[in-house]
Amino acid sequence: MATLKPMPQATKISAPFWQALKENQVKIQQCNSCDGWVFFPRNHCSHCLSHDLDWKEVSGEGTLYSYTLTRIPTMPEFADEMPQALAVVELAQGVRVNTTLIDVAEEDIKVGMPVKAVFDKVSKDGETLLRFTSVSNDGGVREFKDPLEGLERNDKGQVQVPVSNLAALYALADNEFTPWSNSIVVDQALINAFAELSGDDYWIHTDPERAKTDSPFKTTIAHGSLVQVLQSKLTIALPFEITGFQTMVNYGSNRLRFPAPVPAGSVIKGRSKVQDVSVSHKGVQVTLEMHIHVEGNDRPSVINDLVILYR
Amino acid sequence: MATLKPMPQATKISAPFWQALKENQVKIQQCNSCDGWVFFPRNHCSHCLSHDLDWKEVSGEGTLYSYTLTRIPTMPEFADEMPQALAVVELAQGVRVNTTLIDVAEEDIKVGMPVKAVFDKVSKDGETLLRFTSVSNDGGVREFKDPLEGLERNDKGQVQVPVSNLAALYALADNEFTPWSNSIVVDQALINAFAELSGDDYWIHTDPERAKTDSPFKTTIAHGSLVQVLQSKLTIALPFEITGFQTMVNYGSNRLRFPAPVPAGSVIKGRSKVQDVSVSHKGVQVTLEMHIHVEGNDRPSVINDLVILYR
Amino acid sequence: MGLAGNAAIVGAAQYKPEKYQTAPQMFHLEQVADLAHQALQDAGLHKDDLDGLVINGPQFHEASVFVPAMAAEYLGIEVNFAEVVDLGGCTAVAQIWRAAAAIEMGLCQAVLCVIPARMAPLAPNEDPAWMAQAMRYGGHSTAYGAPEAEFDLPYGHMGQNTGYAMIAQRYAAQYGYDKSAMAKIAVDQRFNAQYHKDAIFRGKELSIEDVLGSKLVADPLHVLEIVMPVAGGAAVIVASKEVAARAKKRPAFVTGFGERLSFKSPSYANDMTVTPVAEAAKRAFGMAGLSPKDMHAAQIYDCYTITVLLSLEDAGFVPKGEGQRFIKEHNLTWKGDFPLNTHGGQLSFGQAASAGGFSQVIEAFDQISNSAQGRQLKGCDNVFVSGTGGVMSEQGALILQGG
Amino acid sequence: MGLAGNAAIVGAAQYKPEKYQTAPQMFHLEQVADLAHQALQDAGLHKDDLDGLVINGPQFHEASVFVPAMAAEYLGIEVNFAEVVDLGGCTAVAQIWRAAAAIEMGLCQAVLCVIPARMAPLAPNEDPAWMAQAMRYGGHSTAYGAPEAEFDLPYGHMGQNTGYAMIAQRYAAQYGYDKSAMAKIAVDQRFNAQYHKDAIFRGKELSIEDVLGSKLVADPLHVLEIVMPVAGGAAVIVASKEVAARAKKRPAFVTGFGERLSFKSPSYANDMTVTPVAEAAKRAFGMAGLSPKDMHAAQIYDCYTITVLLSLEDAGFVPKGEGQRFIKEHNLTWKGDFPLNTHGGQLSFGQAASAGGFSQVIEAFDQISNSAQGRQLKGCDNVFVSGTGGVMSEQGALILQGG
Repeated sequence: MATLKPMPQATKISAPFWQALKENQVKIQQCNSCDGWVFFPRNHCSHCLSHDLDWKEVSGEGTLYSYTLTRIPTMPEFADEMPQALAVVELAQGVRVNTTLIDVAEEDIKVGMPVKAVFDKVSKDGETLLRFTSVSNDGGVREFKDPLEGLERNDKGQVQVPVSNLAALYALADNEFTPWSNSIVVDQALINAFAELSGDDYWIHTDPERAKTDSPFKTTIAHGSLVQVLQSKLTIALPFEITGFQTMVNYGSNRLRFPAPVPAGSVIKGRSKVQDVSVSHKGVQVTLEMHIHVEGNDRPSVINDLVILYR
Repeated sequence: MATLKPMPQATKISAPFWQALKENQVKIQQCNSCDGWVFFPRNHCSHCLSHDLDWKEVSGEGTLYSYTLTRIPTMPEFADEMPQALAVVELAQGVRVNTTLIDVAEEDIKVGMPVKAVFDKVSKDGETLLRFTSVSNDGGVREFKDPLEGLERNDKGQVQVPVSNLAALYALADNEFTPWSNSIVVDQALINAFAELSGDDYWIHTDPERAKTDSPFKTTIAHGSLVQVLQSKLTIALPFEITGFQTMVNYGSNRLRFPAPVPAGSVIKGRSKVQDVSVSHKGVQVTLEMHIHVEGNDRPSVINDLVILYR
Repeated sequence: MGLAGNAAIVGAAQYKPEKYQTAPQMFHLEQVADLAHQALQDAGLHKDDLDGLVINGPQFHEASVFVPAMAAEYLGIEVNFAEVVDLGGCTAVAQIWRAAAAIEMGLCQAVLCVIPARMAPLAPNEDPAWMAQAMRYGGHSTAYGAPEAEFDLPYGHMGQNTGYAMIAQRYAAQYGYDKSAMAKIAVDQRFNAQYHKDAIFRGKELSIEDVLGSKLVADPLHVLEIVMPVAGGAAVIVASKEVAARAKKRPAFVTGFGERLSFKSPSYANDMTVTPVAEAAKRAFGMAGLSPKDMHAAQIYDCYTITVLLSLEDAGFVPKGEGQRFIKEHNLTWKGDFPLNTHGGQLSFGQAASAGGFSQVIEAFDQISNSAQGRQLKGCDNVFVSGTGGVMSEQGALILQGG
Repeated sequence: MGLAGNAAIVGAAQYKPEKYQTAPQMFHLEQVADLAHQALQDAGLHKDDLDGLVINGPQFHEASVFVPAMAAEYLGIEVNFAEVVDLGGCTAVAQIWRAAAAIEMGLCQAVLCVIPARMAPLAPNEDPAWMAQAMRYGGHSTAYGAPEAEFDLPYGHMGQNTGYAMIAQRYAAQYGYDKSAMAKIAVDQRFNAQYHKDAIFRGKELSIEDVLGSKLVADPLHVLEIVMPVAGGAAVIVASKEVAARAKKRPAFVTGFGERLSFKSPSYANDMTVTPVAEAAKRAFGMAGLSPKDMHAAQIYDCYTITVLLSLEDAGFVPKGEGQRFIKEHNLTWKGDFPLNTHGGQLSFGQAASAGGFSQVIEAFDQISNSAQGRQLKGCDNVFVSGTGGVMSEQGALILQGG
């Protein structure tokens, strides 16, 4: 899932920390040589440089060492959390952690207050950030809230995403393909019609006899651009509809590829996914990655990254 | 023109040097405060830091301070000059210049030999590098040798560029469009045929009555992808043909844009240019930038960067 | 131990702070040569006197590696000391003591310290977007494996503002927080800026109400307590006693210095409210054989008002926790009883990236050499200068004395 | 003037040189901590003894700016001297004397000098192509306005090979050129490498015919006269006399040093055949009160055979123009009468980027501290070490003495 916000990239060294958070545990390293606690994760002890470290589960309790409330977002992507209570928490083991304090009213935030860990699920995949809250609050887990949840649906069942809801827009770019579309047949008659219309009557498309002997495919194949334009006949059930824009412009394609041939008579079907959502002064740009396959072929015959600009 | 080799990018400071070379002159800076000569160009004297510098034409004569013959190219792109005689020349004014020595036999190159400037025209636009040769040689100018010159032509008059001739391939990327193609009419019948074939029968393309009132264009317009595929009917006289490859693959498009509408009944025409040539382990990739315009409209209706891979 | 006081600042040059949008664009090499020229003229020295070079390493436009070699070649000088410094806002102070040390060790007789901080022109085909992209994370590294990329950015911790704000909050919890005292730092400095012809906020006076009424950025810091980044750049010539004797101006001898780097993120400090300048200043005063009360002016690095408060305390000008009272009880302007940042500080003079730290160094030199024009202090012989990089991560101190 | 000889190398660590393809990939921070750990163990010291840090500035993987702060925080140390060096192959030598100077000035008692030079792991979505792209111009800057981009690259001048080749050609024209003498440098060093367990060319002996029969790269340099880049990295601990007294090994005191930077491209040198090490070595010997004939070994930076020839002459081991004769008349191996690069030199030990210069420093320490195992010299008290960056652009010299 694309998110608005910078996400941690675990390394070989830090992976146990992030994995533990996924499992709703706080694990930090302790040195077997000097008993010192180590944070952030390292391959050596930050007290004595020993390499003999073990991961230990800790309670996740600590105190608020300091904090600030951001009145201007540190990045535009954090606008939805405003004001963020950026915090430094000192765990009971003495190490400090940069984090955010959540679910505490501004007037209740006090340096020195006891706090406890909240495992904040920030993606559908369970990626977890370590946040903190007051010990008087409930619960140690904040479940992932799909930004698409609670949005209205139209009569086709598509979730209605206002172009102003950046978090929801980013959530669309989830790398999951739609279900397959309907199937259509690309027969020689269709190929011939396209050859006539476009003017591309190269024998490899139009001469079945010659193709039998001369073509590496041993049969005629459809023009790549024919298969490309047939996407209009493939009904792809996008799970969302973007709303609230002034204009929608089909910007074209960022990438158009024809990785596999479509022999005459093939049955094709398609699916797509949201590849990217980006916001600029031009508006909101959504890139749909459209794949058209010959049925039974894992390799797509058309890859078309369609760019649509909303403003 | 794209070239194989890194080219100098003149700055505000150095521009007079490069401009002088174009005019077959060597100009270097002299300080009015201390009379010192300055090279490479600066905004201050390299002897006394004075800003009072003037550009002076000098003879371009000097001596060979040192040199080496490269037996392995310093970059693959210099393979055609092998062995390069990389040289340092000390001009009569005492400043030294990194350069190449040309047209001197290996055994005749001697540290200390007198040399003189050669203005080497390295592009059609007159971009000039300052090389040196023995004073016993003729001529101070080496004219630009078009890498395409001397190559054979086919019966259509297209220059035959072997895929192995990198310099010639790079020379194709010259940012000049071909002449316009033939013109064709995009009438409602063609639009309707495409609508049926592709399945995209949106009213903006197919319903002239409704378009009159509801469309911002006040008439129906062709599908962008229709205009795109009509490129097959536009005969574009590319001035070259690439030869000597095993396979040619139409890779697809790197960028497909529809910047302007094509109202029904428009006459369209096209042209193209070589946008880029690049070489990788995959082969030689040529990107053709295809533009299709409605006659009379400066803004293209289709921009299609077609990628063709030769190997 | 330390310096004997045989090296001095003898000349300086500094571009007038300007907004990036309107400032001239110059290559960094070009700025280095131009600033060197101006600083040498200020000193009355010649390029050939130079035999040492200290330059900023990172963020040099024309090269990311071999920066000293490229710059020395461009200047046409050969040097016995080729130094880069990578200490953010502490770089200027760090450059000066390194130059003085090289001189006292006998390596050099005159060292150019320089930081270009105007933007370089873009190449004809260069996309300015890369710059915006590079600045997106406020200077935080986004490299794979960088602890700040992995453990700070995902939570919104980035840039400098929030780090300084958290230090201020911790201070407030331990010692109390007097908003108007903090605002007074900015106000008194703004007063000073009215007397410096190059200050970016010259002509714009300021009141405590203005500061406290300005936008809150991150509690408790208001926008008028935070420096404005500007285009600029500066050079300083440090020379031996012998060379100083033939320089035009009264030299400012470097008689003490200290440097301390304690962390990158203040979150990992032993105590967030005890800043590295404590160790740096202690060493500097000890080396010079002087104490804070011997100072005739303090030029204290002021990226934020909180930086000034903590530096005053930790450098020993006032006991811990009493800084705010001290600020209210004293007139901090050049006319007052505790002249602080007499050029306006970076808050009112402008912060030209890491060259901003030179504004404090050069103001100290201006005061000592009697070049401070309308804001000249009387009998200004001893000046304390501090530098601060990162989020009080690395700090330096200088004691400069008229000779 | 200069050093009093009160600081010493007390410990060191160095990764075995390995080909990039097969070497472990580690973050640079991780390497810094690992190398520091090993070097401290070698010295018998503890991390908390460290109060100074000297690190390579450019080409640090996890950050391009605030490198010392990031590294110190990672190590968990606070320092009074936070230094970066940007002198290419001269960086190791330059780090050592800076550390020694900081110690003698009383800033520090133990300084970590470190250069990580293994590759960092790529992020899961990172394209390794950027690295190839970045290396395309052989380290030459391609920035708009960089003189080398504008006046060198278009002609094919790039990287190091051709610059060194042109220096050799000029030398040949002035003093004559004896190919077999030059090859003998590589051959004698290869002999030494057979006795170092970590040398990359251990087990591969070499003859003069092999060298002269190897591929000519740029006249007159053959491929076997040119170093092979490898993955590696090194750390050295420099400490005060007091700390050295409790270290495990015999310390190598830094009694002399010099540094000289003369140009970026040797084309702009006053005289291409008189290299900056001349000034650097003169200062180093003068400071130590010794002369070349007092040295028991010479560890001379050897990116190319020509570098060794010129350094021998310019550092004063042999008069100008007589180096080739000297080489033929002497056995340069550790068994010979003029022990040179007793670890094999970088030519046969391997060049781990700018950490390669540490191989010479560490070999000097190994010989002085009696840790050179099978290649141990007898009574090795005084060692000369040189460092060379760029195309002989910047050079440094150290005199190390057993205490």
